[in-house]
Order: sequence, then C-alpha cells, then structure tokens
Amino acid sequence: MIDGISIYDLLTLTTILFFIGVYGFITRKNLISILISVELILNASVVNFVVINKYLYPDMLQGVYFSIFIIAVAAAETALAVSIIISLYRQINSVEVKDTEVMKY
Amino acid sequence: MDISYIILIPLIPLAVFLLLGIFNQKIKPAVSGYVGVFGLLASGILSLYAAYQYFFIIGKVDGVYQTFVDKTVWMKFTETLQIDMGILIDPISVMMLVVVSIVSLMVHIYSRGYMKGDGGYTKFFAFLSLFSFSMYGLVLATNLFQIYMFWELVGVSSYLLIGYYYTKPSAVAAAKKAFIVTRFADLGFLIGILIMGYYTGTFDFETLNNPEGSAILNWASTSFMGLSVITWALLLIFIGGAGKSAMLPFHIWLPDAMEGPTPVSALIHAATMVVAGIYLVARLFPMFYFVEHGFALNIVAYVGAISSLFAAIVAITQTDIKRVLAFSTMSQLGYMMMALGVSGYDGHEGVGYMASMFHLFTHAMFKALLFLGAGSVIHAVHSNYLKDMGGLRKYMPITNITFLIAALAIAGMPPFAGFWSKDEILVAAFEHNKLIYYIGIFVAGLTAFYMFRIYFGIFWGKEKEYEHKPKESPLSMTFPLMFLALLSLVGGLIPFSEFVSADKVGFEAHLNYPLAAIAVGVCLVGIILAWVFYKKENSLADKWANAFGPFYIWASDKFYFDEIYLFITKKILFKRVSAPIAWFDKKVVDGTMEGIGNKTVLTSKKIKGLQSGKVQDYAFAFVGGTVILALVFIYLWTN
Amino acid sequence: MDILSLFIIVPIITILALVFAKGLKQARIISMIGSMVQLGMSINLAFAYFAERDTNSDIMVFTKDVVWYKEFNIHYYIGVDGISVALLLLTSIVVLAGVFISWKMKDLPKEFFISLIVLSIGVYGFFISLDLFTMFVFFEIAVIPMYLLIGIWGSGPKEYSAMKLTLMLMGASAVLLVGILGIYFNSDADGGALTFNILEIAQVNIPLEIQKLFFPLVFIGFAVIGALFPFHTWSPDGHASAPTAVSMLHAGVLMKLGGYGVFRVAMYLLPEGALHWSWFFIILSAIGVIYGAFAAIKQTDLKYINAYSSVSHLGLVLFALLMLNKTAWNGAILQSLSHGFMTALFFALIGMIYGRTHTRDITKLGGLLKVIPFISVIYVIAGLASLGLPGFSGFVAEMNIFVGAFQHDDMFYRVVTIISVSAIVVTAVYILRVVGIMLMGPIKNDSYLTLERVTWYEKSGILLLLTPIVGMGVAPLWLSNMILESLQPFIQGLL
Amino acid sequence: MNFSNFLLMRQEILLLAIILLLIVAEIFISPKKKQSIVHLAIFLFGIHTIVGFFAIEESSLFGGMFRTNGLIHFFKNILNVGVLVLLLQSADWLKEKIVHHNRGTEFFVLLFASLLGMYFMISAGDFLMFYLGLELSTLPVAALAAYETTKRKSNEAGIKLILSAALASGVSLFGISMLYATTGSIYFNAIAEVITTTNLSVLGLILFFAGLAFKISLVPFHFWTADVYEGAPISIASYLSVISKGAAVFILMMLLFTVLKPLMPIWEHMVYVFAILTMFIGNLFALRQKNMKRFLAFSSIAQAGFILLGLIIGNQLGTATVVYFVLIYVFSNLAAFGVVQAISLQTGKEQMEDYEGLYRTNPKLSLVMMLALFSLAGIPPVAGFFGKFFLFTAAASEGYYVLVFLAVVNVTISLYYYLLVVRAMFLRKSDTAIPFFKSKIYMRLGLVITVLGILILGLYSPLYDYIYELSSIFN
Repeated sequence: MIDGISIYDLLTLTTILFFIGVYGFITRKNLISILISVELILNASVVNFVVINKYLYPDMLQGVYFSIFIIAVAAAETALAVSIIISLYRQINSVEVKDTEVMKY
Repeated sequence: MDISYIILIPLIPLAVFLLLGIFNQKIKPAVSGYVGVFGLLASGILSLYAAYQYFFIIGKVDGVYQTFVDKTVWMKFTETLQIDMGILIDPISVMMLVVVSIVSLMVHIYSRGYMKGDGGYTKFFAFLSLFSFSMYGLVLATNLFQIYMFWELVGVSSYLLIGYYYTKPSAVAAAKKAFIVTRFADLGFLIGILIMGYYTGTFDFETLNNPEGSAILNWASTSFMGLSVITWALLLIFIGGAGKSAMLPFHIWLPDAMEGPTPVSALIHAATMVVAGIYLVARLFPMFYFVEHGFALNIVAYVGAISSLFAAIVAITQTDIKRVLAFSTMSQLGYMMMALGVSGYDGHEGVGYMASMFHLFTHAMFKALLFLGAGSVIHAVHSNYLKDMGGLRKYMPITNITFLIAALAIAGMPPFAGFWSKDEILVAAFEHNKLIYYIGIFVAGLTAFYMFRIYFGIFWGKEKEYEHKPKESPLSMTFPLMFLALLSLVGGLIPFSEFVSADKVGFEAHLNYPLAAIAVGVCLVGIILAWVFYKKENSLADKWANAFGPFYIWASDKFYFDEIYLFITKKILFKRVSAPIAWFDKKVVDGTMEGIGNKTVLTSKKIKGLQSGKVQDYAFAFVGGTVILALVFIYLWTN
Repeated sequence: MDILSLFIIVPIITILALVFAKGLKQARIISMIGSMVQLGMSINLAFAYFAERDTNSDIMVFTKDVVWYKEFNIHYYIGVDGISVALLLLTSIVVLAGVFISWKMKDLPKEFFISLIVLSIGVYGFFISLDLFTMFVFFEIAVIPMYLLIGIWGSGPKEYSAMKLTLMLMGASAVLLVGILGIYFNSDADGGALTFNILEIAQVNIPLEIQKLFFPLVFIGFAVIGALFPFHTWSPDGHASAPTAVSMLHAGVLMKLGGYGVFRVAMYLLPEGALHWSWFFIILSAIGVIYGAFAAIKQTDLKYINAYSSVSHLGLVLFALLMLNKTAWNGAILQSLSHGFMTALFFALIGMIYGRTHTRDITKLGGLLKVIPFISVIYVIAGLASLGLPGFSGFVAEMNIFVGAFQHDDMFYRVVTIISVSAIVVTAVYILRVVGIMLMGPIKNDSYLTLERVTWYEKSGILLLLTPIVGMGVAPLWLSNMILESLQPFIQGLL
Repeated sequence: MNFSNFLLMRQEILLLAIILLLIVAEIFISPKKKQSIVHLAIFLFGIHTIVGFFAIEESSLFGGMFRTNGLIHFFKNILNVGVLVLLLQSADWLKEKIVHHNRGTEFFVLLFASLLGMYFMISAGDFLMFYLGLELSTLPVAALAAYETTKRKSNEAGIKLILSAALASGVSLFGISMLYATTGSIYFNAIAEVITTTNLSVLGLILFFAGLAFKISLVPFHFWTADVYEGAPISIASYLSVISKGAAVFILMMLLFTVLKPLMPIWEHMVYVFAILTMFIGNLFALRQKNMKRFLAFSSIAQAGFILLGLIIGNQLGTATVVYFVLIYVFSNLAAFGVVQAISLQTGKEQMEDYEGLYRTNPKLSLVMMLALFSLAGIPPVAGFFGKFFLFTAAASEGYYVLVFLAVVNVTISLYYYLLVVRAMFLRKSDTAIPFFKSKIYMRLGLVITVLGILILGLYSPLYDYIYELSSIFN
C-alpha cells in the first residue's frame, strides 16, 4: 500500500510492461532479446499478483506466494532456453531468429 | 364344356422353343426341323378342333356367340388392378388361332426346304416357335396387360428373326429399327393402358367391352383437352396397334424388315404379327364404337385409308419384289383398319367389322402365299430385284400358277378369296363414308396394277441369262404353296358373317352387285394396264414414270419418311439431346464435385504462408488471436 | 446363435480362414465355400421366414436385441421382414457369383477376397439391423473396402475413381449422420426415452418442423449411394475402374443400400417430411431416370453404358419410393432386386468380354455372337431383361412402379410418371445399340476368332444370376406377396 | 498431520522415486552396461503403471491444493499406459541412437519429470499448483525436443517450443492474475463460488484459456506444433501430441466445467469458434503435408478441434465423451507414430512417398498404420469411429447441429488425407519400396498393445459406461 499511487496506476504500469514484452517478443531479431521480452511479460504478471494482493486482498498472501513461484520458474525457464540457444549456436553459429526458419509450411 | 386344353396351343411351341434353344448345339438340324414342324402341327390340330368345337358345338347359345374365359392371377397391383394370365375364347380369337396355325405350319414346312444348309437352322426353328408361342398368347389374351406382354414378345421374336443374318449390317439395322419403332408405338400403348386402368379400374376385356359396363357408359365423366380421357386412352392404344400394323407414320420398319429370311416375312410381316394391330382394335371394338360416339373409330378409319393409299402408290414404284409385297401388305392392313373404322355395331351395321376380320383371314392366306412364292423365286434366281427376273414361268410352273392365284386373289378377282372380303369392305365403306369408299376403290385398282406388274415382271417378259438355270423348288416348298393356293381359291366361300360379327350375333351377308361390279371393273382395268406395260419389255412404263416426274421420284423414295426419322433421331436426339447431356454430366455435374475438391486443395495451398516458420509470427498470431477474442467477447458481453 | 447373427459371424469366420490361406487356390476355395454357406443360409432364412409368418404377425421377425451402449440406448438390434429377406437373398447370390467371376484373381488374391467379404458383412449387417446406430456402422463398413478394392485391383484411373467414390459416399454418410442424430434427439417427442430403435421411433410422432428439417439430410445421405441425380457422378467412374466382381457387388448390392435406407429410415421414420418433400425429390429422380438413359446412349465404354443405365434404373427406384403408395413401393423393391441381378450379370459378362478381348470400347468390338456365343447370347438376354421384356424381372418391377405411380390422384404425379415411362424407349435404344454394334455385325478384329470359350466357373456365375431374373419374371406373385405384406406398417406409418 | 494422507499422492511419489532411482542407477551402472538402463526404466515404469490401477479414494491434500478423484485417477492411468507404450516404442531408438552418447537416463528422467508435472497439473486444486504442474510438464519436453543436439532441426524445435511455451504461460499467468483480482482467491473451489461475469473476469478467462489452448494447440495458438513435431525426436513428437495434449484437454475441461462454469455463456461461444477454426485450419494444412511427422501434427490439431465438440456442452455427457475420445485418440495416434518411429529407425525415411508399396514389403506395419489412420479418420469398426460419433452426439444433444455438420464435413476432408497415406502404402507399387524388416520385441509389443486398443476400445461398451460413471462429478 503506497500512498498517492492508486491500484489503477500500477495495473496500467503492468499492462504496459506486458505489452512492451509482447512487442519485444515480436520484433526483436535476436533470440536472447526475445528471451528478455519474455521475462518482461512474466514480470508484468508477477507485479500484478503482488499489487492485487496488497491492494485488494491484503488479509491473505496467495498472490505474493504465487509471484515468488513465478520468479523461480521463470529462472528455470530462462536457464533452459539459454542452454538450448547455446546448443543451437553450436550448430549454426548464430542466435538470429531468421536462422531458425528451416521448418515451415 | 371344357376348353382348358386350349392352353396347350401356346404351350407346345414354347416347349419346342426351350428344347431347341437350350440344346441348340446338341441337336442335329434335320431333327430340329421335324421337332418344329410337329410341334406346330400339334397346336394346329388343336386350334382347328377348338374352332370346330367353338363354332359348331358350344359357341352359340340362343343365337349369340359366348365368350369363355379361363384365367389365373399372375401379378397383383392393387385390390382392383391385376394382371391375369389366361385364355379368352370368342369368335375372333378362335379365327386368329386358325389363321396363325395354318400359316405358321405352312411356313415351318416351307422353311425346312428354304433354310436347308443354313448355319443356324436349329436357331431359326427355335425363333419360329418362340414367335408362334407369343402370337398364340397375344391372340388368347384376356386383358390389356396380357396382350401387351405378348405384344412385346412378338416384337422381340420379330427382332430376332429380322436380325437372323446378324453378320449383315443392313439386317442388324433393320432389326433394330423394327424393334425401336414399334417400341416407341408401344410406349403409347402402355400409357394408354395406364390411363385406362386408372379411370376404368380394370384391364379386363370383358369388363371393358361390356356395352352396359361402367367403362363405356361413364366415358363422359372425365375429359382432357376437350376429349374424353377414355378416348385419349383408346387413341394411345391405337398408336400401339398402328405401330405393329405399320400404319402411317410408323410404317417405316416394315419394308426394312424384309431383310429377314423370306419365310419370316411371310409369317410375321405379312400374315400374323402385323395384323395384331387390327386384332387389338377389333378386340376393343365396342369401346372404340361407343365411347364418344366412335370419335376414335373415325381416326382409325382415316389412318387406315390414308395408309393404304400411300402404301399402294409407293408399291407401284418399288423394284425389290419383297418390298413391293411389304408395301402391299401395309396397304391391305390399311384396308382392314379402314373397314373397322367404318363399321357399325349391331346386326348388318357391323359388316365393316366382319369384313375386316374376313379380309384379315383371306389376306393371311394369299399374302403368305405371295411371299412364299416370291421366296421360291428368290431361291431360284438368288436376287430380290425385278431386273434380274423374267420369263420364269416355264422353269417354275407351280410357283407361277400359285403366284397367279394369289395375285388374282389380292387383286379382288371373283371367285378368289380376296374378292369376297374386299367387296364387303367396300360395301361397309360405301354405306358409312363416301370419301373413304372412293379411296378404297382407287386403292383396289392400284393393288391390281402393282401386283400384276411384278407378276408379269417375274414370270413373263424377256428371259434374263441366269448363271445356273432356275429350277422349281422342292416339294417341301411347293406343298405349302399349293395348299395356300387352295385356300386362297376357296377361302372366300366361307359364310364368314355367320361366325364373326361385332355384336357376336351373326347375320346373313349378301353380295351388293353394283358395288361388286365396279370393284371388279376397276381391278380389271388395273390388270390390263399392267398387261400393257409389263407383259412385253417396252419403254411405256418409263415414259409414264417420267410423265409423273417428281411425284414418281417421291413415291419411289417412299415420300422421304425414313429421312425424316433419321433426321429426328440422329440430328435431334443424338446430337441435340444425348450429346449435350453427356457433356453436361462430365463438365457441369461432375465438374462441380471436382471443383469442390480442387477448391479445398487450392485453399490449403493459399494459406500455407501462415505457417511461416518464424516463431515471432507465431507469437503475433497468438497474441493477436487473444486480443481479438478479448475485444469481441467483452464487446458481446457488455451489450 | 440366432439365425440372423450368423450372417455376420460366418463371413468373419471366412475372413479368419482366409487370413491363414496360402495362395490363390486356397483363398478362392475358402471364399467360395464361405459364400455358398451364406447362400444356403439366406435360402433357409427365406423358408424359415415363410414358416414364421404363418404364426407371427410382428413387423419384424427373428429379432434379437442386445444392449450395446446403454448410456446412448444403443442396441445391437436385428430382425427381418420380407424386404430384407429378399435383399439378403440378392446379396448372397451376387457375392457368390462375384467369387466365381474373380476365380482367376492374380494380384494379392487373399486380400481381394477378404475385402470383398468385409464389404458383404457391411451389406448383410445393414439389411438386418433395426437400430440406426448399428445400421450406420454397417453402412460405413460396407463403403470403405471399396476404396481398396477399386484402388488396388482396379483398372484405368483407379486411384482417382476410388478416391472420388469414397469421398462422395463418405460425405453423404456424413450428412446422413447429422440426420440420424436429429432423429435420435427427437425420438423422445412423445415423452419416451431417446432411442435409436427404428421400430420404436416409428411409433413416435416427431414434430412436423423437425421432420421437414431432417428428411432431406437423411434422404440425400442415403440417396447418394443410390446414385440420385446430381450426386451420381461417382458411380460411372467407380464402375469403370473397379474390377469385375467389385462392379457386380457395387452396382448389384451396394447401391441398393440407398433405396433400402431411404425406405427404412427416411420414409418410415419421417413420413410427414417425406410427404412434404416428395415433389422435389421426385423431380430429381425423374430427371435421373431420363437423363441417365440419354447419357448412356452416347457412351462407348461398356461399363459407362451400364453405369448410366444403373443411374436410370435406380432413379426409378427412388422415384417409386417417393410415390408413397403400396404398389409403387412394391415395384421399387422388385426393381432393386431385379436391377441387382441384371447389373451384376451385365458386369460379369462385360468382365468376361474384357478379359478376352482386352477392350471395353464397343466400337472396337463386333460379331462376338459368332466367336463367344454363350456369353453373347446371355448378354442379349440380359439386355432384353433390362429393357423390360415380359418374362424377365425388369418388366414386373417397372410395371408395378408405373401402375402404382399412376394411381395418384394428383395430376403432377401422373404427368411425371408418363415422362419417366418414356425412358423405356431410350433404354431400348442404347441396349440394342450395344447388341447391334458389339455382338452382331462383322467381326472387326481377326484376333477375336480365337477367343477362349466360356469356363465352368464363369458359367456357374452367370446361371446363378440368370435364374432369379427369369424366376422373378415368370412367377412374380409369391415374391411380391412377401414384399406387400411387409409394406403394411409403412402404409400405416404414412397414412 | 496424518502421513497416510500422502498415499493419495501415491502415483506422484512412486514416479518421483523412479526418477531418483534412475539417477542413482545412472551413477552406478558402468558405461558398457548402459543399455540396461532402458530395460530398467521400462520395467520400473511398467510396475508403476500396474500399481496405478489400484483404487484411490476421493480426497484432497494441502488445504485443497492437491486433490484426486476417480476420474483424475483414471486419467492418470490413461497417461501411464500411453507413456508405457511410448517407452516401448522408443526403446530401440534409445538403445541404438542415444545410449552411446551416454544420455539414456536423462531421457527417462526428463520424460518422467514432465509426466509428474502433468499429474500435478490435473490433480491441482488451485492455480498455483496448476501453474507449477503446467511448467513442470512443459519445460522438460522443451529440453527433450532439443534432445538430438547434433541435429539443427531438433534445436530449432526446442527453441521454438520453449519460447512459445514461455509466452503462453506468461499470457496465461496474466489471465490468472486477473481472475485472482476478481475473485480474491487462487483456490478453485473458492473461485467457483464467487466468480461472476465481469469484463475483468472474462478477460482473465480469455487470457488463461489462451495459455491452455497453446498446449492443446488450438488455432490460432497451434503454429508451434508442426515445426516442433517435425524437429523433435519422434518419441517426443508423439509424447507431445498424445500425452501432453491429453492432459491439457483434461485440465481445461476440469476448469471450464467446475471453476469457470459460471462463465459458460462466454466460453461456450469461444469453444464454438475455436472448434470451427481448429478443424478447418488443421485439415487444410494437413492436406498437403509430405512429411509424416508434420502430417500427423496437423492431423492431431484437427483432432483437437473435434475434441472441443464434446467440451462445448459442459456436462457429464461431455466429460465422458471427451475422456473416452482422448483414450482412443491416445492409442490411435501412438500406433501411427509407432509405425513412423519403426520405419524411420530402420531407414531414416519420414516422407510420405517413401511409404509407397509398403504393404507388399511390410504388410503388418502397413495394416497397423491403416488401422491407426482409419481410427483417426473415424471409420468403423475401429475405435475412432465410436469416439467421434459420441462427441458429435454430445454436441448434438445441446442442439449444435450446425457445428456437428461442419465437423462431419471436416471428417470427410480428413478422410481424404488419411487415404493419401493408405494409397501410398497399398495402392502404389514402387521399386524403391522400403525393404522388409523385422522390428525388435519392444516395438512389436508397443504396436500390438495399440492395435488391441484400437480394435477393442470401440466395440467393448462397458468401458464407456465406466467412464460415464466416473464423470458423474460434473453435472
């Protein structure tokens, strides 16, 4: 509960964050930066949970716990993604998205 | 009095047919010939006995000839409508039995000589027996459907026999033509039957023909396009009859039918099958007469008259003797139709009816004789054409004499058979319809003329040089000639009106001398003209022919009926109907089905780009889809 | 085991036996025995049926009811009336004939006979089942083997034809499925439970609107396999590419499923719908009758000619069914039977001619009567039978149809009848055309002079099919009585 | 608390034990004998499967985070059987291709881990557990997709899967957070009581739905499917198409029918739209596929579309038909993939034209394939027909006749491309046909089980009745 900042401001913020992430995901050329955008998306929902918990249902901590788990999982996810990207890099010496279009149609 | 044995008359030939048909390969030709002949002999004797029994013992009850029926249900349509199989015995059916038996038997005997050494000897006799069976069945039919069935069967046996020389394309074509033309006419017959059955609720001749019966009395109850529906039905049925009896405009098959072996022409296309049409009208005569005051009957009369005139004219110009005989047959059939058409019902009024049946009887004899004679000539000179014949009288005396008798008979020279029947017809025509009478008398003259034209052409005139000398045919062929000649000689003396008459009472027919005299006179004129033209080789005939100019050409081209038919079938039906339909089926109907399939595949080609392989495009689709969904549903939900 | 289920069991046993068969010889012997047993069973069934009828007046006899999926109230429910008995006879005869005709099947014989018998299972099951679901199952079982049969053993553009045929028939059955579900979910209209049971549904008065809605679906679903114009185009290509025995079974039996289904399901369960739609489908089927006949005139491939004549003849079946009166229905059933035998016979003969001359183009053939008399004569007879000559089955059937159809008091029906009656002339034309060109006339090709004579198995196949044609044609009464009394419930359903 | 409660988690615990055991085994088994790991794993999992069939009473743990009941238990068994068959089919592949690189164990560990995730996902009692299960089931599969690290395609598949999955879970989480915002709880039961249709909840529903739609690969969330299937090892493709899709369908159904039931007027329209889109797009893409894996990928997309027909009515009938269909679908698809697996293992060929003339060289395999395809296409008497018919019946029971009609149209389309394969195998003759070969015992066992399944499941009705009984929890 932060004075002078209403829940709307915060939710707007998270929403913007979410769509920045999506935008990044769609436009970045580089797999790594796509990964970063994914993190943004996840974080948007993390913040969401916390905010909602704090502003609307402060008596229980479900949202907070949820957010902690999300962070953990996100980390694992990233690790895995990075490892795959590395092994891909071994193959094609590139982390460009345009090089991952062998399979199509 | 038991008449059930009559059922054997058709069944014996059937048995013969099955026997010869199934063991076709095994049986020796000689044997099969005998089997055929004796089979027919048996039926013939039975029919003669039946005739005797009917006319002189059981037939007449207090002055009226009874109708005996013996039938069983064969197929049940509804509670009222059903097909019976059975036999109906009344004067005309018995008379027909006799005619068919005699001619058929003679033809069988004759064929044993004529067809000797032919490949399909057995097959030939099998077909003959099949025909005899069907013809008997037709004659004895008890109801419209039975007669229709045997009608089809005679049609088929005629098809088989015309196409007997099946390797000859012309024969095949002729057979096909005969069948399809008559089939087309039968379509009318069938529809007529359907209508009749629907409106009168029965197919039975007895019920239909009963002058006090509902079928006849209620003719006015329903009408269609200004005529009683019953009249329409009768006219449609008459179309069937016209098809079989080669009335205009269904006659075109008859001349071609001469492609068949000559005995066949004698039996089927002269004596028996072709008179089925007349028989059919006679069978339904009370209906024709009473319904709508004989409107249909008038049509019959005019169709008959015109056909006979037309055929007689064409006959003059033909050079193939069998074709001449074919057209003369057609002309005589027209005569019979005409006679029916001008007939009244009760007592002496019904003379036309009687005359028609009488003429049918005598005509069967002498026309069969003519054909068989022609056959024996063709047998001798191996050609159908007048130009290859001449002066044969010294080579084949018997044929000559018999042919002459037949010619006189058909020309209507007393005391030969033809004279009596023809005279009665003219009397009937004179009493009822002058116009038709004049046509009739004119045709009589023409008949005499063309008949003697070929007679002189064949047996007199200059001898042609034959590669091997023509000789008289064997007894097996000449015996039938002589027998039939005898009948043509005396056949006319039968007091026919005693036995056969429209109201089945029978009356005293007496010669009408002035009319008879005119008829004889006309016929003499014809004969003398023929004598002048054709007795000796001279150019008279050609001069006259040229004098007639185009008319002669038309006549010799049979007034282009075949061409018209060809045009309709080939140009219209095949090119304008059938071909387009086939095209339509391939392109449009099938095309649509194809199209659906192809479109699907095409679409799938078009949209393959969606799967671009770019993970970012996928993401875009993902989010885009979600957003659209969200917008749509929240919008939907909020209002 | 009850008498009807044997119709399913025996073929399955035959198939199992075939799986272990080695080579052509064993395969054909096994399948011959199998189908002979079938024939015996169906003949026995016919007699048993007559015996049963005297005592038992139910609509269906020999019924057997086993619950299958109780949640959906799906039963394995079978039984027969006169119609099904007749059709079972037809099936077993044609199947046996088919086995005879494919006596010399070279490529993958075992598989061929197995698929053939699977097909027959479908047909048998279809004719005996009284439960919509079971019926539908058997329907599809009957259709799908066609793909392999045509595709593997066929000739010409076989892959194309097989695919086309299968897709069109399956598409139809898809439409049918919707219709069946529609019936099922309205089978409680009178407050009863939902059911697939045909006899029970027949007692329910399904609301008129529903009937109007679903009748076309069910009708078309079945009628496509009955070659209803304009959905017939699978049949010419299919027949042309199919091997002989398959054409026989297909035209002889499989296409009858259409008429039977229309009758047993569409008409019987949705009578008001039938009344409401009949005019429309009558027009379609009448078009089919004329159109098929005319299309046949132009063809030069024997199989195409026959396929189009089937379109015409089966159009007549649907036409008669839609006439909604007893005589016409009787005619329709008779026509199904007679057409079944005749077409099967035709295809058998065509197969023999093709097997000898290696062409089906009539313009290349000629004068066969001289070189292969037996086959040619039978061909002529078959031709005469199919143009409705008295003394053969075709006549009886057609006359029933025409007379029945003409008994309508509504002018429209009688006019349409007269129009379709005129098809008999066209039929004569194309039949005689073939006979004239192919069998008569001079021999076109000297190599034909040495054609192989007919063999015993071909003969037995032919006679097997010819006998019923003549039998029905000469003495139709017993058969039509058997059918007529089975038609009673339908009449009550309708009127 | 009373530890006997943990017996509710019997299957999870057992599976976990197996995983650990395998890791230990990996340590102690000498590199030469690594083959035995495969046998060991299969043996252990076989036992696990059998044990799984022992009944479990209906209850919940951890204050409702974890719950189980007859249906869930039954579904876990379905998954077990599926995975077992999968293992049998991929055993040879592992032995020949993988174990040499000494990576056999990881495969099993990852696979079982993902399965464990699914267990948790479908017995989740709240969104947290659900989320964890979801991720646990997805991430290992991503790793497995990229398993053949030497193959470029495999890596590409991996990265595509992980990225899309991350995005999906992100979106889905966002949705969950909104649901949380509207209801103030992440417990299913609590949510079910209070949730109402507000803009926010609808938005939450949609976002959340998108997350699961991704796993079921509904159009337009399906694009990853084809590429991943093509790139990933066949066993993984098969796992994705069968096990993970099945599990996702099941949990989606649970949530829609229980938690989100109040939103039914909304989601039934969504399902309607998705069903049509998915069937058509899936089929249209499948039409022109040449690679068997891609082909099966799109066919499985189309199948997902059919499944939605059962989902749409949201009651006991729907549940029963869906579960029944999934069960049958598991067997049919496994059979198809099994054949592809066997052939590609022998010859490395995966294109449709390589299958030409297969019947004349390998009749048995072709027959299995044909049965599988007919089952997928829904041709009687094989099981698939019954599955589809009941789904359609379910949809029709609520009067969705139009939807059913479109579905049957799609059945016809799908029949076309299934027949293309049949055509290649049976109709065509080819000189370069795959020569005859004999599969190993495991593969054959795997195929036989699937075939039995395909043949029996449809005709043996009591099974359906049993499922229907279990489904009585929704109505």
